[in-house]
Amino acid sequence: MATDAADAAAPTSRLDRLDTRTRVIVAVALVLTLVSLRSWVLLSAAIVLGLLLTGFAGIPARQTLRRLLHVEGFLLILFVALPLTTRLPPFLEIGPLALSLPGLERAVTLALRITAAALVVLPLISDLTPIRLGHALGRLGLPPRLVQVFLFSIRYIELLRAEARRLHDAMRLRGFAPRTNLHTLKSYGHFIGQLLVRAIERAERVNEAMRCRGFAGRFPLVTLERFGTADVGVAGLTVLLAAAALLLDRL
Amino acid sequence: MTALLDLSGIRIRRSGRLVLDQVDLQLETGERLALAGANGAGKTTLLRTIVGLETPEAGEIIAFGRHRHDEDDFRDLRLRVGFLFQDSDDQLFAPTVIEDVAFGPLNLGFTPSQAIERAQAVLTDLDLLPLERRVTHHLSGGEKRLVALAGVLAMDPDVLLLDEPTNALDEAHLARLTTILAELPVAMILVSHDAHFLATLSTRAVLLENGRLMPAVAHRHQHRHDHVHFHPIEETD
Amino acid sequence: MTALLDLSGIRIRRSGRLVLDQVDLQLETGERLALAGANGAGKTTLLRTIVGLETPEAGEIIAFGRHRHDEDDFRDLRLRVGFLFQDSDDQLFAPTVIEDVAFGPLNLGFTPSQAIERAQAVLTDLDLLPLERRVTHHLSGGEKRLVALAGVLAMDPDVLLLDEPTNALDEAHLARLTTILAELPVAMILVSHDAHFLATLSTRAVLLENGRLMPAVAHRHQHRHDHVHFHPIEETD
Amino acid sequence: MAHIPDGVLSLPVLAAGTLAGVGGLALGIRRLTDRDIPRTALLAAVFFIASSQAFSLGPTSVHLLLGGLTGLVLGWKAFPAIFVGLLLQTLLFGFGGLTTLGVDLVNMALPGVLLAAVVRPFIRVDRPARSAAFTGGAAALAVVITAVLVGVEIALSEPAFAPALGVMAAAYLPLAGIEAAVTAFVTLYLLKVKPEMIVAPAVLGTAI
Ligand SMILES: Nc1ncnc2c1ncn2[C@@H]1O[C@H](COP(=O)(O)OP(=O)(O)OP(=O)(O)O)[C@@H](O)[C@H]1O
Ligand SMILES: Nc1ncnc2c1ncn2[C@@H]1O[C@H](COP(=O)(O)OP(=O)(O)OP(=O)(O)O)[C@@H](O)[C@H]1O
Ligand SMILES: [Mg+2]
Ligand SMILES: [Mg+2]
Repeated sequence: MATDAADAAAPTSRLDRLDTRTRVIVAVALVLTLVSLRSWVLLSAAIVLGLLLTGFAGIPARQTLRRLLHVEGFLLILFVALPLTTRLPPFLEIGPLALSLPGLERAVTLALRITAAALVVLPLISDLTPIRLGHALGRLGLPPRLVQVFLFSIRYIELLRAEARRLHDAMRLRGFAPRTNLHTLKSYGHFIGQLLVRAIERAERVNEAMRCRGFAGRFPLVTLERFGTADVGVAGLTVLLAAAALLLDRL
Repeated sequence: MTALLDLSGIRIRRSGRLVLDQVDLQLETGERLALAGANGAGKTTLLRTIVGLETPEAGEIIAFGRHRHDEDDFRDLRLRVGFLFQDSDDQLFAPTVIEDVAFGPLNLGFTPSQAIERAQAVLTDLDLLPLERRVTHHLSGGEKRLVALAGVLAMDPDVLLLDEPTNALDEAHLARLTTILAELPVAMILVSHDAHFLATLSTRAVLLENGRLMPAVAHRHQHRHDHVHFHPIEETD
Repeated sequence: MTALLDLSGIRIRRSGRLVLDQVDLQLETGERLALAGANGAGKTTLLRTIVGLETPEAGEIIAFGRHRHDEDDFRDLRLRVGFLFQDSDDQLFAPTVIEDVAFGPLNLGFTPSQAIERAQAVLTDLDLLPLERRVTHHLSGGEKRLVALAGVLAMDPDVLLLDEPTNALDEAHLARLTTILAELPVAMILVSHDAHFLATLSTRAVLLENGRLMPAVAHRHQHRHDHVHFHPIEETD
Repeated sequence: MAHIPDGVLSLPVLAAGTLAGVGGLALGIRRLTDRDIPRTALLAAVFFIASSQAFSLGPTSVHLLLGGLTGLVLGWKAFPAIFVGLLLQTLLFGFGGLTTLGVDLVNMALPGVLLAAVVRPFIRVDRPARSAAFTGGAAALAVVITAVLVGVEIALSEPAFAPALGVMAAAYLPLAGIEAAVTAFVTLYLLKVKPEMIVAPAVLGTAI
């Protein structure tokens, strides 16, 4: 009965056969490998691998694109500023701006690396539901209290959104429209404060109601997942890939 | 004289289910309309539609002689229609009673001191002035209900929508609320499961059933009936 | 035969104010005790104390023959005492109705399929089976109330604490609830502002006033009174 | 912008950050009792929702970090709360990275926790204006320190970036202003309604 609205809505991926723990650990291992790579060829190969994996997992292209856009957004500021401002030898000078070749080179490396990392991580974890991840974290040995906080906060997100919606309705009904004045700022302050207080009290009462129905403070972490042959295979493959990539990179 | 509110052919679906179907509703000046209906009939949904919190699939809303379609229209409408929520906790959000009641007038463009003055006037009318400095969050259920009503009345609305105003009120508070509402010269729609409260106040009634709204009458069975109070045993005769 | 619940000398302070002072309360097998009192009198606080959600400054709680002090004692107690909260939104937290009702049985150690079966049986009893797959936070106010009650009854409690169970219920559901409760062979404490509901069901009454609990009787004024229903106009004679 | 994606930081920086993050988490979890779980989880949810709701500010859009507020309400327990919030963001939105979780956690939790500890003794129910000024200032400073931490970490990983970081840090200043205002008003609200949420118990005792 560990189902959840979020769980029910989750698409199933072909990677579902793997234990969630394997997926998390493989993702971390692959990213750590990528961070150590400098060769553009290897990084490009990793991007191709990531794309293949994304295809295999059946992740819609739109989702992939959205994810990449977000990551590259981070890069954009650096990318614009970097080749222009770095103190490395200049490559091209336009007035006060000096475009430097090594700067550009590093920026490209970084772009490749970030893209590859995003593409590798996406198929491995993006379709995991929060509840599943919570259970996997518990089985990976994270402290039970931390796992409890994680599982509870998933439930509270919807609760909080509903409270926020109702409060916002109430404000609109009394003619509130945001403007740039003190009344607006103050109203938002009250809104957030009220939301916090209400939500905390609500959360505590929900927790009490659960305890009143025999809840002993622990979600049973039942799962049907097993660490099976597929997991051993994938883990082995990951180690081989990482070792090979690191070796080739040093050549 | 046209109706204050005129809804026609309203159809609303909520999470896929048809809740209101072909609903027509008029509210005239000075009317106190009882809106009856079973649990889940769609009474709250209908009130929310009037102030533009729900978007109908079909139908027309005319209020104060103007068609209302988009958020801008409804923003204007909400300045003249006061809505008391089914749950007062959803409605009160300023830290103190006086700030909460003054919130509406501030949105109407009153200066802070005018808004406070207006709020105090309303609190005085409702006999709530002693609560002025209290923290809204620490009021009892009945007090919250009355303060929420004050917040709505402070905007001097032309129409009141009251969603189960009697919920959780004890007998003394209930009597007080009934008196206040009976004296207000404002058109209103009353939702309540307390048939007696509705019959006492309303000038006309409609019943919501199977997504349809139909005219209704309060059907009174005149019969012997007990009126029950609880008294400590010592006090009993 | 000892009392199921036996509270003595309970004193509770909430945010500094003394809410309950020297409260004694017994509940015997088969009793249906009405707990009356004005808004803010401390009725909810008293029920919360019984299940260990409030910690008294002074006093003793004995339940089912055992002293109850710490969280462990109360955890055990809560498996036998069902508490219907005043606000159903606090009580419903599983995504769908059936999951919510099955939550208690699961905590009692039922297997998932037994729990579902038990939940369905209770929903059938309350005539709520059509709601089974609905999302709990999309229910109407009255529907939420009934589903919350189903969740409590699914645990097959020995004692029921019902905090304003009639709130937001329409007349049909109110009648149904009254019948169900009248037939349940379980001791219960009933809080409600509906004096009539209390008088109909209860076998004994107490009144909470100024932090003190005193025995009370339902005082009935026999007088002519209307019983009001709303009917569509077509159906009226 | 405070979320660093996978692949930017070098291994030594990642290792140091992760270690510090785990340390903070351990401290926070040690203080986490059964009763604290709902409150902590709720602030994790607040943190998550605040950061998923970007509002536009001039040409760019920003979202609140709420590090200062979280630190005020939770103290060291802000670490588990923010960790959970970050984990959910990675999972549901793809904000930030998986390997950078520890670093991001330190960036967002540490300034708030430390500054809150500094200003908490000055928060008093009977001095609302002063208290709000302190918490607002702490919130703004927490944002700036977060920005500086992000900058230093990137510069250590990729020295070539160092000069670009001034530009980035400047982008945080408006956000610092907004966080200060919001935190100050929330402080005023909480002092009136539920002071025990942000006032040190000893101070509360003397003030009431
Ligand atoms: N937020 C929501 N999302 C989806 N469906 C909803 C939502 N709220 C209510 N509903 C559904 O819409 C229908 C009408 O609900 P509404 O709240 O309008 O009823 P009501 O007449 O006010 O009932 P009550 O007397 O119990 O308050 C119900 O079937 C309910 O399940
Ligand atoms: N969470 C809280 N924190 C502090 N004080 C509270 C809290 N809840 C209630 N109180 C106070 O405790 C007193 C008793 O409240 P309680 O909710 O027990 O009353 P009640 O008899 O159930 O009233 P009602 O009929 O309105 O539900 C009230 O004065 C109230 O202001
Ligand atoms: Mg309703
Ligand atoms: Mg109560």
